[in-house]
Order: sequence, then structure tokens, then C-alpha cells
Amino acid sequence: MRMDISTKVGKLHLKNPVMPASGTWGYGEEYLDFVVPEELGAVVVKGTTIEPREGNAPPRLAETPAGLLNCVGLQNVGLEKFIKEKLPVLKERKAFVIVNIAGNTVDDYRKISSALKDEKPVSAIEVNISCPNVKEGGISFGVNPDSAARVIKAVRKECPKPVIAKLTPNVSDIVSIAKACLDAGADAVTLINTLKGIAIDTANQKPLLPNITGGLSGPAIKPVALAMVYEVKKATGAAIIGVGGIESFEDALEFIMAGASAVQIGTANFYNPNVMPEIIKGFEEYFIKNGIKSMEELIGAAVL
Amino acid sequence: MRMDISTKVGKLHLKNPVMPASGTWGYGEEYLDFVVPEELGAVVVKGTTIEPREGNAPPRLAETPAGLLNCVGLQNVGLEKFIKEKLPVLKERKAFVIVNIAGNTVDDYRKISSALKDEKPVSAIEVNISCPNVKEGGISFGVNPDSAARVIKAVRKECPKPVIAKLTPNVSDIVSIAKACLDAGADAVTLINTLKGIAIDTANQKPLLPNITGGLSGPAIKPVALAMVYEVKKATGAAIIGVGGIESFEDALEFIMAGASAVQIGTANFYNPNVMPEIIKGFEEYFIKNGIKSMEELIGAAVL
Amino acid sequence: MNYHDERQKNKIFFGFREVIEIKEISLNTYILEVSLSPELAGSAPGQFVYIMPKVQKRILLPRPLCIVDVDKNSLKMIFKVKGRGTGYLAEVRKGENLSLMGPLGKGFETITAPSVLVGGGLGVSPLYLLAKKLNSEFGDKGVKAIIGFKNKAEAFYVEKFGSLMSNVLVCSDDGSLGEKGNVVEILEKNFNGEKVVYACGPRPMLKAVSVFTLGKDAKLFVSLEERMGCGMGACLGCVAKIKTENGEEYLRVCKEGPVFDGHKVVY
Amino acid sequence: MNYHDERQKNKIFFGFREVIEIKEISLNTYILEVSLSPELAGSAPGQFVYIMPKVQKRILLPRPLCIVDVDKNSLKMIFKVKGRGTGYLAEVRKGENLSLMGPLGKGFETITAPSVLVGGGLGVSPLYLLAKKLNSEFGDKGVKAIIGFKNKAEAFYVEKFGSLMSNVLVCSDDGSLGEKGNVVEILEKNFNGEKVVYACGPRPMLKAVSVFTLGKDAKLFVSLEERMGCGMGACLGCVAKIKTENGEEYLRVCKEGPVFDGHKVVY
Ligand SMILES: Cc1cc2nc3c(=O)[nH]c(=O)nc-3n(C[C@H](O)[C@H](O)[C@H](O)COP(=O)(O)OP(=O)(O)OC[C@H]3O[C@@H](n4cnc5c(N)ncnc54)[C@H](O)[C@@H]3O)c2cc1C
Ligand SMILES: Cc1cc2nc3c(=O)[nH]c(=O)nc-3n(C[C@H](O)[C@H](O)[C@H](O)COP(=O)(O)OP(=O)(O)OC[C@H]3O[C@@H](n4cnc5c(N)ncnc54)[C@H](O)[C@@H]3O)c2cc1C
Ligand SMILES: Cc1cc2nc3c(=O)[nH]c(=O)nc-3n(C[C@H](O)[C@H](O)[C@H](O)COP(=O)(O)O)c2cc1C
Ligand SMILES: Cc1cc2nc3c(=O)[nH]c(=O)nc-3n(C[C@H](O)[C@H](O)[C@H](O)COP(=O)(O)O)c2cc1C
Ligand code: FES
Ligand code: FES
Repeated sequence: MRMDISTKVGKLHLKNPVMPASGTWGYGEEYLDFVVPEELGAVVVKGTTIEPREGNAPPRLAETPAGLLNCVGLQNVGLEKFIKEKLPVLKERKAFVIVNIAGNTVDDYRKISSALKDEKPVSAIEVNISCPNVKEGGISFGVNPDSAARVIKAVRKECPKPVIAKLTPNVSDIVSIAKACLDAGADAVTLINTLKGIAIDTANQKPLLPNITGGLSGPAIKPVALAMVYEVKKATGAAIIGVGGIESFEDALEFIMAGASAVQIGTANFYNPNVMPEIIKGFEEYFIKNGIKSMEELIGAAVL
Repeated sequence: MRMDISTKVGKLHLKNPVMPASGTWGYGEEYLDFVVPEELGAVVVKGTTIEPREGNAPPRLAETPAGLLNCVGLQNVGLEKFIKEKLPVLKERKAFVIVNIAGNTVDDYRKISSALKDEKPVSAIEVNISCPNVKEGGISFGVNPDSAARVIKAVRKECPKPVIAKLTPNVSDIVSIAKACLDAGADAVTLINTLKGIAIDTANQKPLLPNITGGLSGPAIKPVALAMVYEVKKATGAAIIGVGGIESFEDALEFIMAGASAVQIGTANFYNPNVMPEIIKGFEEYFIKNGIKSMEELIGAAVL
Repeated sequence: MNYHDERQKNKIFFGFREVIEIKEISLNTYILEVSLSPELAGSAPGQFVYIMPKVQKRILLPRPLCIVDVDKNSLKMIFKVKGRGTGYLAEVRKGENLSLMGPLGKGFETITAPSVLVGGGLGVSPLYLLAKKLNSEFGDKGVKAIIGFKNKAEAFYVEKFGSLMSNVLVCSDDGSLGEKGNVVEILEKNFNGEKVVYACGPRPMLKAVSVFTLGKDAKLFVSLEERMGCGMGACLGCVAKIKTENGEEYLRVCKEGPVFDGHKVVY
Repeated sequence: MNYHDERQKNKIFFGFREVIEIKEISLNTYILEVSLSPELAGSAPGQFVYIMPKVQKRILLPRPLCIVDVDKNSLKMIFKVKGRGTGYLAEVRKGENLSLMGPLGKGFETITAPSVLVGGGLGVSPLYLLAKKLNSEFGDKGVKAIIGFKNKAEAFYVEKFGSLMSNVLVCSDDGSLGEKGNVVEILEKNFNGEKVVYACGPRPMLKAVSVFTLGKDAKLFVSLEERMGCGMGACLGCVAKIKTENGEEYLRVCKEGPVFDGHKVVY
């Protein structure tokens, strides 16, 4: 018997709550040996900008205790190539596509949403106002409720598809940012992007990454992500996609109970390419074992 | 040959750069089987408040990947008993004592500094405006430059001893908080206190800690702490005590090169009670091997 | 007191010990025997060791385990596989080295006789060394043991108690071993006005023993469990609420405990 | 192309393989031999595997290692202990299971003969399987190998190359083994107008080989190293700057590489 582990994230209905985190699963083509995009709740593609970007100079990665620092810097093929080359493949596969978008200015976000609004295979837009690895835009929008709202409003106005705001944890008060985005028309929020971090190369007396700072992901950040999911759920009741350090079904369940309606898996794909199917199976088994009828019973169950 | 690994933190001259982090080493009495307080650069005692505090209900701890969540909630013997019972022991031992203080109101901080100003064995005051586990005061002062400055000013005015502001990482802009504290008269800043986190007890569908949130410490947070040390050093040049996830000499060296003049060790004491002497020895050996004459050569060496 | 004494390196051991034996002795429950050190040789009943599972995948802190027995050459612990830490611990093999720290905490006081030991489930384990001590101090007649398990599959050390002392009552929740019933019921039926009761097991059991012994004018000592950080009294992570002269206070299970006056614990 | 094919489970292996042998073959350098799988059996010269040290204290990501040899039953890698990951890897023992993924990346193309292989230090290791393949495709005369090490203590596989092919030039920086000098000097002295050069080693060495071969009108293939995240082309963590029709682009070492046209790499 196949269990119904479908879930709703705002207006989105997903067949299961598991999807890759943007930037960690390319365009769904890279992991075909292990996972086919159409078996996932959704596929969130690499952060996409209007123009192609070359990204930051290598080395771009540094391992830390139970964590990973990256400063990829939004290297991506650009909007045009994405629509021409990447999207058709995902469409053919009938994948449920969420496009993560980024820009330097509010107008960039507006333009890219406008270009995506008529692309049928795109089911939703995830607005990245939280990238710590680019000079302009990115995170700077996400640390302030007003600028966050401005970006979301622009996207909202342009594009009738569901809009999800992806927020940075590098803030004093995540609730106020989430509220601003919801008030500006976001259907849901994705929590969290990476934490700002540094590693020092002591042998050469300099930061290990040429970009100096990187974004911290992986199991290390799980408690921080859970806290933000919990607090935003409690304060707003919003639909949330939880992300940060998930590497097992148990972890995913923590996020669902803390208030997430779906989860994204990032870094764990790198050391266990089967992790997403494993989590999907975990939900099915858990539903059977505990007689759960609907994901609704679990979402936010631990929020007091 | 004994190397000179002494260091200066603002006006403080320490014989070595290694000290325990407040709240992780009690009053220096608990670890006597392994370390005597007088061999350390300083001893930072448990956060002290005017009245004794009973702290939060247990369980107070939860392990996370390479991290530890705690919600002790400033349980401490109170100012009077600290001065009467704990301080004399440290004085006899000629330990270099830094008292970590906390309060609900600015006036609390003022009163406690006033009471400590004439206590000879107290070498400096570390002002905790960053405790995430208490209802009032604590972290709320530390997330805003103005309130942070108010606390530091009050302490500064009251007490001629060196004042160190201990800051929380749960902020959008650590530099602005550090600047406000320095402008208000702090001699140095300690970076960082714990990150806010949550763990979910999925079997019982509730947060694992009765306090719901806890403070995340341990190796997991090291990259975040390093980033804050680096950025504050670069922006202000201030004297910094670095803390967060240090568990080896190598880690301590990363902090020194990122701009810290001294380091504190917290969680690592719990799984390796010898960690502080090991780090001190690590510095001595490194100085010999690399012909280092003074800690000054290393402090901030990686700051570009 | 002279505070300038050298570092007191002699009371607590910290370092590696060799695994002498590791064996499953009942359902998911293992006995672990490690080589001794002078400090560990001095372990008292009720004390514990802080032990680091060797394969440390995502494990940060050591795990506390009671001392079950200590003899000329070795120290024994019994543990049940609960999560990752104990899971990895079950994978250590004879001859490997294991990092541990101990003995820690304040153990049982053996003040007077006669006494009853009451152990439920894993709570049985710290009572064995205690029984040995009571037996040697007050003789076989001075001590009685009541040990209970969920069922026969989960039982351990029943024969060991049997060969140590004559007065052993065994029970199980489902009657598959010894008398059917829990240890509190067996205590109530078999209490003979003993002066001291020593209990270890789940909180509700300890509470019931406390209620019963209060009415009988017997002293009660219980051993508590709490999640630990340092195991050394420094972090205040492991507290339990205890009645003291100051009212009710959070005391440290690793330092003032794990053994407390059972009538002072706020259950 | 039919996108609705079943998951393409057949090209990359991911799971546990048994350690057949692990041995120190030169200073801090180990050979690791693991059991085969059908996917691994198809490994091409220049490809790599992504291998997870078994004891994962604070280790998150797998470590990339080149494939040195693959025969009927086993796959061989050679690694040097650099940090924690390779340190733990050196502790695995025969009979244990090791988690790994592979073969990954795009290997060397064996397009034409004659060719020269130039390997410096650990860079020697991927050239062995390549030499085998060139030898079988173009015969012993079609291929020459120049392998160099810091000194004799660090050298490995010298005899293996010797028994595989007749044309092997060995050198070391200090002259303790073979000719004194680095591989680039030896290449310059011994270049005979070969059509292809295959090189692996430190960046400055690759750059020097590139400069030399450009002047000689020989094709050059080099194998690059970068820190990796996914090993699968998904994270864009492992890029190197390469000249393409679009100018200069960051290409993925794990996917478009690790072997690149040596004259297109921006050193
Ligand atoms: C003083 C003392 C003595 C103990 N003696 C024994 C014994 O002799 N035999 C035995 O089997 N068990 C004993 N326990 C309980 C044992 O320590 C836990 O079962 C074990 O730590 C669980 O670890 P884990 O990694 O398998 O589980 P996980 O759930 O993965 O552990 C995660 C964290 O929770 C802590 N934790 C989980 N359960 C408990 C618990 N019940 N008490 C304290 N901390 C817990 C762990 O130490 C760890 O920090 C004792 C506990 C204490 C405090
Ligand atoms: C395609 C490829 C093939 C390789 N083949 C071999 C080989 O056959 N034999 C061999 O000995 N080494 C090889 N290396 C280098 C080897 O992967 C590193 O030496 C090893 O990862 C170091 O890990 P560590 O944990 O010991 O060091 P640490 O310094 O503790 O590693 C920390 C992190 O840095 C990364 N890292 C460190 N140095 C390197 C490096 N030079 N290249 C890439 N990542 C690095 C690690 O993977 C890890 O993520 C190869 C690297 C690549 C990219
Ligand atoms: C290599 C890498 C690249 C990333 N690129 C993006 C990106 O393009 N857009 C984005 O919103 N987040 C990006 N992220 C953040 C992840 O989507 C995710 O929020 C974060 O990694 C936390 O999840 P994890 O701990 O499961 O990896 C990236 C993360 C990594 C590790
Ligand atoms: C159990 C525990 C108690 C703590 N109590 C205090 C405290 O009383 N005052 C304070 O300023 N910081 C307190 N901290 C924070 C530490 O001093 C330190 O800033 C933090 O743990 C990060 O360092 P670490 O990763 O080395 O542990 C406490 C931390 C822990 C784990
Ligand atoms: S575990 Fe730290 S005080 Fe008990
Ligand atoms: S390692 Fe992820 S793209 Fe190469």
C-alpha cells in the first residue's frame, strides 16, 4: 500500500514533502543515477539570475565540524539558458519545478518573475533574498523587513504563481522579516538559507575561502533552523518550507513537527545521494506505523 | 624553555590567552583534578546576578550534531555568596578572575558592578548582554546597539576595572553592536555567546527542552564565531576575546589569526577536561617551532 | 586547606582503558568490562563513569553509565542501547581502547542495617556493587534485594545477585520471571521494618517507593538520572529539584548526586 | 532521448565495498584496494572515487581519490595522509567495509600515439591505469612515462611502471632516486615530438608542462584537483577556470573534469 504523504504549502499541493535545497542539486540532471526528479515533492533549481554569472573564485568550499562553508556566489546559466535548456528537461519529466531567483536590484527580481510567469512548467518561485555570497543584493534585502517586503511585492505584482520568500538566519528577529514578506504577499517562507561563517587557513595565515566569508550549511545548523521554523510558525501560522542540516527522516520529522509543511535537503545530498528517497520512505513507514492519515496531523505538532 | 605566550586584551595583561567560557567551568573548583585555575590566562566565572537564581527546569541540555543546546538559565549563587564563598578561594589561588555579570535591568548591572568594584581579586568584568535563556534582560539588551550601550555605560561609570562586553551572535549586524559597546566605554568584546536553537522530541511531539529554545555551543558554531571575530576586528580593531566551538590548539589559533587576543573554551571542557592545558602547550610549541616572539605577531594575522 | 597544592590528579581518571569484555546479556542490554586504574579501583557503589563511544559519528558528549562492579582487575558497566551513543558503544570490541572518565558523583552511603535494595530494570545495575558492600559490612542477613524487570527477556544479573546473597526477590511485570508484579508491590508485601531502603529505577517507581517508605519511617536513598554536560559539576546542566534548608533547589545530579535522600527529591 | 526511463542506476556505484588490502607503500602514502562492483569495473583512467573515511569524527564529506588500477576483482587507490579524512582512512583494516561512490568524472581520452605521461608526486597515480590502456591500444612503443618524486622515501609504483612498459624515466628533486631534477626538466630533455602529453601533479608543474607543450604543438591533457562538495556536478563547489567558446568559464572539476585540455586551463 502506498501511503498518502502529500502536503500543502500555501496554495501548492505536493505529492510528498521532500525536495532538494536550491544550489545543492543543480537542475535535477546531476543525480539521475540515484533519484529522478519526478519522484520528489518538488525540484528547487539553482539560484537563477537574469544574466549568467560566473560565480566566485575557487576554492569555494571548506568543511567545518558537521558543516560546510560555501561561497559559490550564484554561478548559474542565466534566465535565458535556463528557460531554453534546463526547463524543458524538467518539463518532460513532469517534475514539479520551483525556481529560486536572485538579483542585485528590486527591478532584477521583477524582471525575472515577469519572464517566468508564463512558463508553464514553473510551479512556484522561491525568492532568494538571503544569499550571503554575492556583493550586491542577495542577503542585503533579507536583513531588513522593508527591503524584504519591497522585493516580495515586486515579484507578487508581476507573477500570479505562488511566491515563496527564502530568508536568511543572519538576523536579530526572523519573525519580523517573515511577517513583512507575508504581508507583502508571499504565500510561504523557506527557512533557512546559510549562516555566515569563516574558516582560517592557519598555515597561510589567511581566510581559507578567497571570498573570506562563506555560508554555513549542514547538520551543524539544524538547531538554528528548527528554532526559526518554530518561532515563525508560532508567531504567524504561515506555510513554511524547512531547511538546514536535514540528513535523515528523523531530522525531517523534527522540522515538520516544528511547523514546516515541507522540507528541503541540501548538503546531505553530497554525502548520501539517496537521502531524499530514504526520507520519503521514512514518511511512508511512519504513517503506517503510527496510523497517520494526513500530513496535517504532524505539521506544527510540537509547537506549544 | 618556557615561551612567553602572554597576551594583552585591552588593558589586561594575561600570562597566556586561554580561559574557560563563563558557565562551563563553574567557579574553578570543579575541575581541580585536571586544571588549577592559576595556570590559565584567566578564569571566567559563571554568570552572576544580584540575587541567587534557581535557573530553568530540567532537562537543560540536548546534544545536536557537533553541538550542545543548553537552557541552564543563569542558575547561580548570587552576588553575596559569590563574594563570600567563591571569590576567596580563587584569590587564595592567585587566579586571574573575570566575573561574568547579568541582570534584568540596567540598574541591576549598575548595582552588581558597584559591588564588585572594590573586590581586589576581580580583574575585570565581562558584561553578559547575550544570555538567550532568561526571560528578562540578557539577550534583549544585546540585540540592539542603544540598549547594549546603555548597559555598558552604566557599568563603565560605576567600575574602574576593565569592562568586556559579551555579545550575542543572534543579530543582523554584530559590528554595530560591538561599536556601540566600545563607544560606551568597553575595553574589549567577547565574541560569541550561544546561537538560539531548538531540538524536537519527536516521540513526544514537543520541544526537547522545557524552555523550548536553548543556546547552541560547541564545534558546530565555530565558523560563525570566527566570522564575527574577523568582522569586528576588521571594522573596529578592538581587543577581542574569541569563543565558540574551540576544541584544539588549531581552533584557538584560527581565532587568534582572525583577530582575537585571547580565547575562551566552553563546551570542549565537557568532553576533554584537559583541553585548556593542551591548548596552552600548543601555543608554546607553535611559538618555538615557528620562532614567534610575541602573540602580537599572530593576532589578526589573517585579517585582510 | 592549602589551595596551593599541586593539581589534584589522583581522584578522577581520564583517558583510555582497554575493553576486556563486551557481551549482550539480555535484550539490547550489554555488559562492558574495562581495565582498571588506581582511581577507578576506588569506585563506590552508586558512582558512575562518563564514557565516550569510540566511533564518534555526530557524537559530542560522553555518556554516563553506572558502575556495576569493580574487582581487582576490571570495572563493569551494564547499558541498554537507547540511541546513537549506546548504539556505537555496543559496537566496541575486546582489545579496543575506550575513552572514559571516573569515578564521578556521590555514591550510596552504607550507614546501618537492615536494608532493602529495590531496583527496577536498568536500575538494578548500581545496586549490585552496593549489595556487595552492604553484605561485607553488615552480613548476609542485613540486606535484602528486590529486583524487577519488564519480562524475562529483559532481565540480567539475577543469578549474580543469587550467588551473592540469600535474600533476593525477583519479579517481572508479566510474570515471565519470578513473581508477577512490579518492585513496589513486592516491597510493600515484603517490607519488614528495615531501616534503610536503596532504590534505583524510573522516576514513577522512585516516587512510589518514597511515598511508601515515608509512612514506614525508613530512610530512603535513590539514584537519579539527568542529561549531563560536564559530569563534573561545572555546567549546571544535570540538575534535579531537591528540598534543602533553603527551600527547594536545583542540585547537580553529577556532583551532589546521583544518590540523594529519597524523601527530599521533588518528584 | 526518453526522459521517462527508469532511474539510471547503473553507471555510478554508491554503497559499501570491502577492503581487500591497505598498506603503506611509501612515506605516509598508502595503497587501498577494495572489492569491485559492475559500475566500478568500468572505471576509466583519470576518473576518481568519492570515499568516506569510516570513522567519521567531525568528518562530513567524502574524500576524492583517483583510480590507480582496476582489475578483475578489485579497484586500487593511492593516497597520502594530509588531514583528518585521509588520516582516518589510513586506519581502516582489511575486511572492513568502506562507503564509496564512483566512478566519477571524465577521464583521459586515448586518442592517438605516441604519447608521454608526466606525473609528479601523487600525480603519478592516475597515470598507471592510463599507461595500461595506452599500452594495450597503441603498444609499448607508443607510450613513454616520466614520473618524479621529491625523494626516494616518497616514491611509489616505480617498479609497477617498470614491469608494465619499457620506456620509464624516473627522477627526484634531490637525486635520491633516478635522475636528479623535476619532471618538467626531464620532459624538456626527452621530448621526441610526441603527439599527446598527459600530465598530473601540482599546478605549477602543470603550468610549466603547458607552456612547454604549447611551443611543441603537442596536445596536452591534465588532471586537476579542487575541493569537492557533491562530486556529481550539482553544487558548483569544485570549479576551475577554463577557456571555452564563451571566453573563460568556471567548469566543474568533478563533471567536466578532472581531466581538461591542458592548454585551455587558466593556471
Ligand atoms: C548518572 C547516570 C547513570 C546512568 N547509568 C546508566 C547505566 O548504568 N546503564 C544504562 O543503560 N544507562 C544509564 N544511564 C542512562 C544513559 O546514560 C543513557 O541511556 C544514554 O546516555 C543514552 O545515550 P544515547 O546516545 O544512546 O541516546 P541518545 O538519545 O542519542 O542521547 C542523546 C543525548 O541524551 C542523553 N540522554 C538520553 N537519555 C538519557 C537518560 N536517560 N539519562 C541521561 N542522559 C540521557 C545522552 O547522554 C546524550 O547526551 C545513566 C544516566 C545517568 C545520568
Ligand atoms: C579529483 C581528485 C582526485 C584526487 N586524487 C587523489 C589521490 O589519488 N591520492 C591522494 O592522496 N589525494 C588525492 N586527491 C586529494 C585528496 O582528495 C585530499 O588530499 C584529501 O581530500 C584531503 O582530505 P583530508 O581530510 O585528509 O584533509 P583535510 O585538510 O582535513 O580536508 C578538509 C577538506 O578539504 C578537502 N581537501 C583538502 N585538500 C584537498 C585537495 N588537495 N584537493 C581536494 N580537496 C582537498 C577535503 O576533501 C576536505 O573536504 C584528489 C583530489 C581530487 C579533487
Ligand atoms: C553549495 C551550495 C549552494 C547553494 N546555493 C544556493 C542558491 O543558489 N540559492 C539559495 O537560495 N540557496 C542556496 N544554498 C543554500 C541551500 O539551499 C540551503 O538553504 C542551505 O544549504 C541549508 O540547507 P542544508 O543544511 O540542508 O544544506 C546553497 C547551499 C550550498 C551548500
Ligand atoms: C552549559 C553552559 C552554560 C553557559 N552559561 C553562560 C553564562 O552563565 N554566561 C555567559 O556569558 N555565557 C554562558 N554560556 C556561553 C559560553 O560562555 C560560550 O559563550 C558558548 O558556550 C560558546 O562557546 P563554546 O562553543 O566553547 O561552548 C554557557 C554555555 C554553556 C554550554
Ligand atoms: S553535568 Fe555538568 S553540572 Fe552535572
Ligand atoms: S563537487 Fe559539486 S559540482 Fe563538483
